[in-house]
Amino acid sequence: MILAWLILLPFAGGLLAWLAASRGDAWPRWISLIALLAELAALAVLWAGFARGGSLAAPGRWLSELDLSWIPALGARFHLALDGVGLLMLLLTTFLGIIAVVASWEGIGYRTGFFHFNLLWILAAISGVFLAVDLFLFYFFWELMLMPLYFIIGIWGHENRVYATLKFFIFTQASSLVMLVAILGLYFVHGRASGNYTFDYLKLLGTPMSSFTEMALMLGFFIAFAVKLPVLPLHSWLPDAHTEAPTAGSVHLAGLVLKVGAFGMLRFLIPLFPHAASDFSPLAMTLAVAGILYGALLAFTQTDLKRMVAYTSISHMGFVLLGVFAWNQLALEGAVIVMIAHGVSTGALFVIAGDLQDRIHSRDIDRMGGLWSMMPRMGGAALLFALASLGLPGLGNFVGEFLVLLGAYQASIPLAVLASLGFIVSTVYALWLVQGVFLGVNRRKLRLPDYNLRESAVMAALIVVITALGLYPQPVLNTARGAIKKLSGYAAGYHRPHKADPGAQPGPVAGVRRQGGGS
Amino acid sequence: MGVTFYISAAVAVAATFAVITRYNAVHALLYLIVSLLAVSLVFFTLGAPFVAALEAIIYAGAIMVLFIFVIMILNLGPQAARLERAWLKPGMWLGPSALALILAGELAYIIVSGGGRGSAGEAVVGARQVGIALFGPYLIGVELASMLLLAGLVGAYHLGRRCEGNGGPAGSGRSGGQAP
Amino acid sequence: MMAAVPANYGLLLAAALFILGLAGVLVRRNVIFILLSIEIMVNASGLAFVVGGSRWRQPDGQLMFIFILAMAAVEVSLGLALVLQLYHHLKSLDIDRASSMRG
Amino acid sequence: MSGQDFVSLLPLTVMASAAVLIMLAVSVRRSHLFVLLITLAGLAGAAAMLPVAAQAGPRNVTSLLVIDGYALFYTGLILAATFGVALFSFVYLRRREGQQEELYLLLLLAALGAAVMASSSHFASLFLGLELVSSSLFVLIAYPRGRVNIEAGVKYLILASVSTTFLLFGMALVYAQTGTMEFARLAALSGSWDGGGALVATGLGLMAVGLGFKLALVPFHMWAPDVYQGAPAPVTAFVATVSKVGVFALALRFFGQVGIRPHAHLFLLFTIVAVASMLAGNLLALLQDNVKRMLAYSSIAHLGYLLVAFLADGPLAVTAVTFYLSAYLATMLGAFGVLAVMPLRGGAEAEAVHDYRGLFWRRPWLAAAFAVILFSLAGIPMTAGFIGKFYLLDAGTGSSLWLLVFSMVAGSGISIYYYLRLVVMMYMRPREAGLRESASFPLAGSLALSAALGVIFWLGVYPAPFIDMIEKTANLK
Repeated sequence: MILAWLILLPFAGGLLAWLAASRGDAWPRWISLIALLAELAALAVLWAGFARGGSLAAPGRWLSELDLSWIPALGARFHLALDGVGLLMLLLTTFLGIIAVVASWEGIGYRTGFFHFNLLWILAAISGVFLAVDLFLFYFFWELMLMPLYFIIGIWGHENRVYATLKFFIFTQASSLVMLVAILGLYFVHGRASGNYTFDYLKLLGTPMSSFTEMALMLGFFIAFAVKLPVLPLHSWLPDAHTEAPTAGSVHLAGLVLKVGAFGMLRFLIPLFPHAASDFSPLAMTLAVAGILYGALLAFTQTDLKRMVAYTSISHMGFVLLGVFAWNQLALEGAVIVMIAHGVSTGALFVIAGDLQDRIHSRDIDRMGGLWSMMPRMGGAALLFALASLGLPGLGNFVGEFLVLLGAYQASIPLAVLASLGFIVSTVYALWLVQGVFLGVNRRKLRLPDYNLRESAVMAALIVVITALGLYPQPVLNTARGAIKKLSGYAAGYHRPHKADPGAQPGPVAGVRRQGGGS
Repeated sequence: MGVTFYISAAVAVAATFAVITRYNAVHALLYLIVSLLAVSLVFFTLGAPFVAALEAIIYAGAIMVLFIFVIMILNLGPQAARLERAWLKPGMWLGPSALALILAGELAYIIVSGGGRGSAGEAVVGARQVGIALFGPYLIGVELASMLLLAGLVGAYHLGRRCEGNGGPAGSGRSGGQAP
Repeated sequence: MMAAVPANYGLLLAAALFILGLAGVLVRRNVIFILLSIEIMVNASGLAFVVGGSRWRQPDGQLMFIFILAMAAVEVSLGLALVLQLYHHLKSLDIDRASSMRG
Repeated sequence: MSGQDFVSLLPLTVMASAAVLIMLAVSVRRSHLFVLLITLAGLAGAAAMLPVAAQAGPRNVTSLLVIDGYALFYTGLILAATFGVALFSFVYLRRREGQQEELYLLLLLAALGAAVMASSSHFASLFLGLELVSSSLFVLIAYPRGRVNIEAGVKYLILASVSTTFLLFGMALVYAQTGTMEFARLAALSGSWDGGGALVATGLGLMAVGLGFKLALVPFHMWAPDVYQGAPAPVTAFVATVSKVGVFALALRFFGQVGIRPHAHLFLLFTIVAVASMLAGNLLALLQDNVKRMLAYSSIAHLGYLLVAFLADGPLAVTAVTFYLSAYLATMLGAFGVLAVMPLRGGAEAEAVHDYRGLFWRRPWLAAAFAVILFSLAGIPMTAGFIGKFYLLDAGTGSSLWLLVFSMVAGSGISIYYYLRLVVMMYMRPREAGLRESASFPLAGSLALSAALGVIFWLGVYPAPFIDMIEKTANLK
């Protein structure tokens, strides 16, 4: 039942915040903060309990599970389950939720009740996505996530928000409808074969189907996840949405919504369709590498601070895609770490961008410069997260990306080499960011206040997490390990030997094949 | 005596054709009455004397009188016919009549080729049988028809009331602000 | 005056009248003529029912005709009442002028 | 007719009696509130008779009507929706002059007609039920008798009458060829239309055209936008919900019994109509600046979605259609309810999209309600529309109707744009002083609106009991 509470808590908190808004603007803020702190505390207790009980390392079993009847006529159940990766994602979700609430403590001038309602409902829906193991329930939360996010960007966003929200919504909606058809296809394929019509993930695993069907269904899921991630040709909503969103919206988008796509691939796409995913992996990994380089290059050319950070997101999420489709222990662990580290570091950069915008009412890098002297605390934080973003050893991103590269190297050497080029480009844009904003000459003679206590506390929390992740990632790896082993187990057919098909397949496949049953 | 059928059928078609081509509303109406009487005769030859009588009395009699009434109220005299002539340029007939001809051809083909081989009018189904059926198995139908007539009554009363003031009652404000 | 004719011929007559009425609806712009044409179509449908009833020697076809008659009475009275109102507003019976809404 | 038959007919009898009672009451003294109360009592009384009628068991009452669980379920839907329409009408008419009482009488008669359609098992009752709805609507659409209303009424009269003649002629052809007008006997003859199959199929096709007109499916939809725009908002709600639910219930029963699958060309016809309705409805809705017209096109598209399950085989289809219709009913009713209780704009309804600009800041609850309704139309989770859409896709994929399924996916992808545009409009900062606020939020309107929202959320979050009820009562077997 604790799992249902993890979702209900933010739901109820959101409703309460909205209702309490009539009593004053402070009420919704405190209610959200308390609800999320309670959620974090519950998660921490759970985590400690699992760690002590040793259940984190044991593969093949959920840490906790809840299975209630919901819509029997459709074969849908209210089935939640938690594994190590899900636990990590929930921790990240709640942590970033708290950051978002505190960071926008003063930035939201109107309709604070409705704002916090939306903020908490996004968190609730995302928690639902991380917990659901019934495909119908998963889709339910998946769609539910969009509506409040849409409101956050649409109401409290910047100048061009209407365009951005529509683009965002139509991209994600259209793609998830395709996923819905794929879910239904899987439901019927399984139902026809077994006579048991169900959306239950565990029962749907290993459904026998023709390779064409499997590929078609896999692509249906892939499109939806790829839009969220985002994968290269489907990314164009992201810079717009990020740029127009208020700080909390950007933090949620970068830190959480993008993770949902990656998580979906980990939990559903590859375990459900291992053979098709394996056949598809060369293309997916190529797209991943293209995304890494493209995102980094475009980040370098941006003058809008938020837009720039948005493009770095595309680059980082390319590593995640690479890791997921390489599908071996190292790469998967790396992907999980990148997901967390990217959430924290990009979230931090968006908070900084938001703080800057609050102060100088612009996101244009060309109009900044020389801010360090006035705002050493903000400058220091920005430098640290820029370094994290470029992959400086000792900070979280490095660990993850390095593991992904190691894993990808086993799968395909050329792609791993190309992906590591991303490191170089990211160094350029990260330094460009720091140089352009904080160093150089303060041409406009801006006089700005440095971080106050609240803002410093936000940064401090973020810095602690990213450093801890970089210096001592072992607890995280331990938490994820059991779940990753289990996932590898589900996808037993992933590294099957391919039928001889010379010429049609490029190099990377050879890598995948050679790697054999390595996990 | 099949001849009666064919003659009345020919009259009905000719009169109906006249209805849709006349410019003067009163002329058209008179042709329609001829057509209805011819159909009434067809009913009679088909062994349905009761509805033949109804057709003549209610359709050609009562309902058509309503039309005459309205035509008189609106005073659709010769100048209305001139207007009608101006509207109905020969070119306007082209499209609709081509469509109608195609449809007619199809229907005729299907009826002649695929239709049943039974024949009509071999026995008289008289008023007595109709009455027994009407107040037996179709009793609910009669009740529903009465509800239908009630709706017509109330509706015609509501629509027919004189408009208070100028330009109609409640809706008058709308028509001004409404039109874009 | 009984006349055993093939049922098909009765249906053909009904179809001919129906199509003539349809052509009238399509061509005419004056609402009165449109209503007249609709009456032709209604009557043709009634004829088809009577032919069917006659073919099967059942009263059902005639009963349907009676119901159609009731419906025609209602439709004509409401239709004409609406026409009067329309004339009151437009000072015209041209259906094409009744287009203050964007289509 | 036996005593049990009369018990079965009780819901219909109560509705008809309420109509007659109103006529008597009006002849004594005109009182808007009193007539509303009679109407509501009549509808509630009829609803209370549903379980009584259900206990008499499924039975044929003469050959014209069949009172089974399916018919009673749909009658219940019709009663509930009419209840809401009556409440909205009260709010709507109270702010306007003129005689108001006849509207309720005609509403009751139209609801009776829709209920008869849902229970009909014979061409005669089909036809009479349909005419009862249409005839009442001729007047209801033109009710305030303004220029736009009258134009809409005349247009509806002409097109509805023509479509009725198509239906009639089709029925006559079927009857002439088969010698029966009862659905069950037609279905039994289905295999043995010797030689005359083409004629029967033509008849069925003509009937489909007639019913397609009433459902406003493409290409028989041209009346819908004008009528939706021209009719007063509560009546539009009635046109969009009750009359369509009645016709669809009838079509589902009739074509379900006779069978569409055996007639390849009928199946093709329906498929084309469905795809055209989904795509054209949604694309044309994109172009509208008038909320009522937009909703008209959107309801065309929704009827197209319904055809997906209508054409699907199996027991899932009836449940899916019934569920979706219930969800659609609550949602559309709510949508036009919002229009009916919206503040007036210079005496006219607020129906232009820009009238909704900034509504969120002036009337947060009304705007939030409208947003939820639009989300339900778009099929966002936690609303009835989500589960409904899922159900339809479920039925469609289950029968491998891929063309229809993907048209539906494409259509609902498009539809999100225009629903969201309206939501965006509502939370933009108001540019002008805005519409004249009404002094108080009308109680009747907020009651009906909250009920509609309650249903939308209930069906969206925990639909299991409702689906259970549908499967227990509204199955056609």
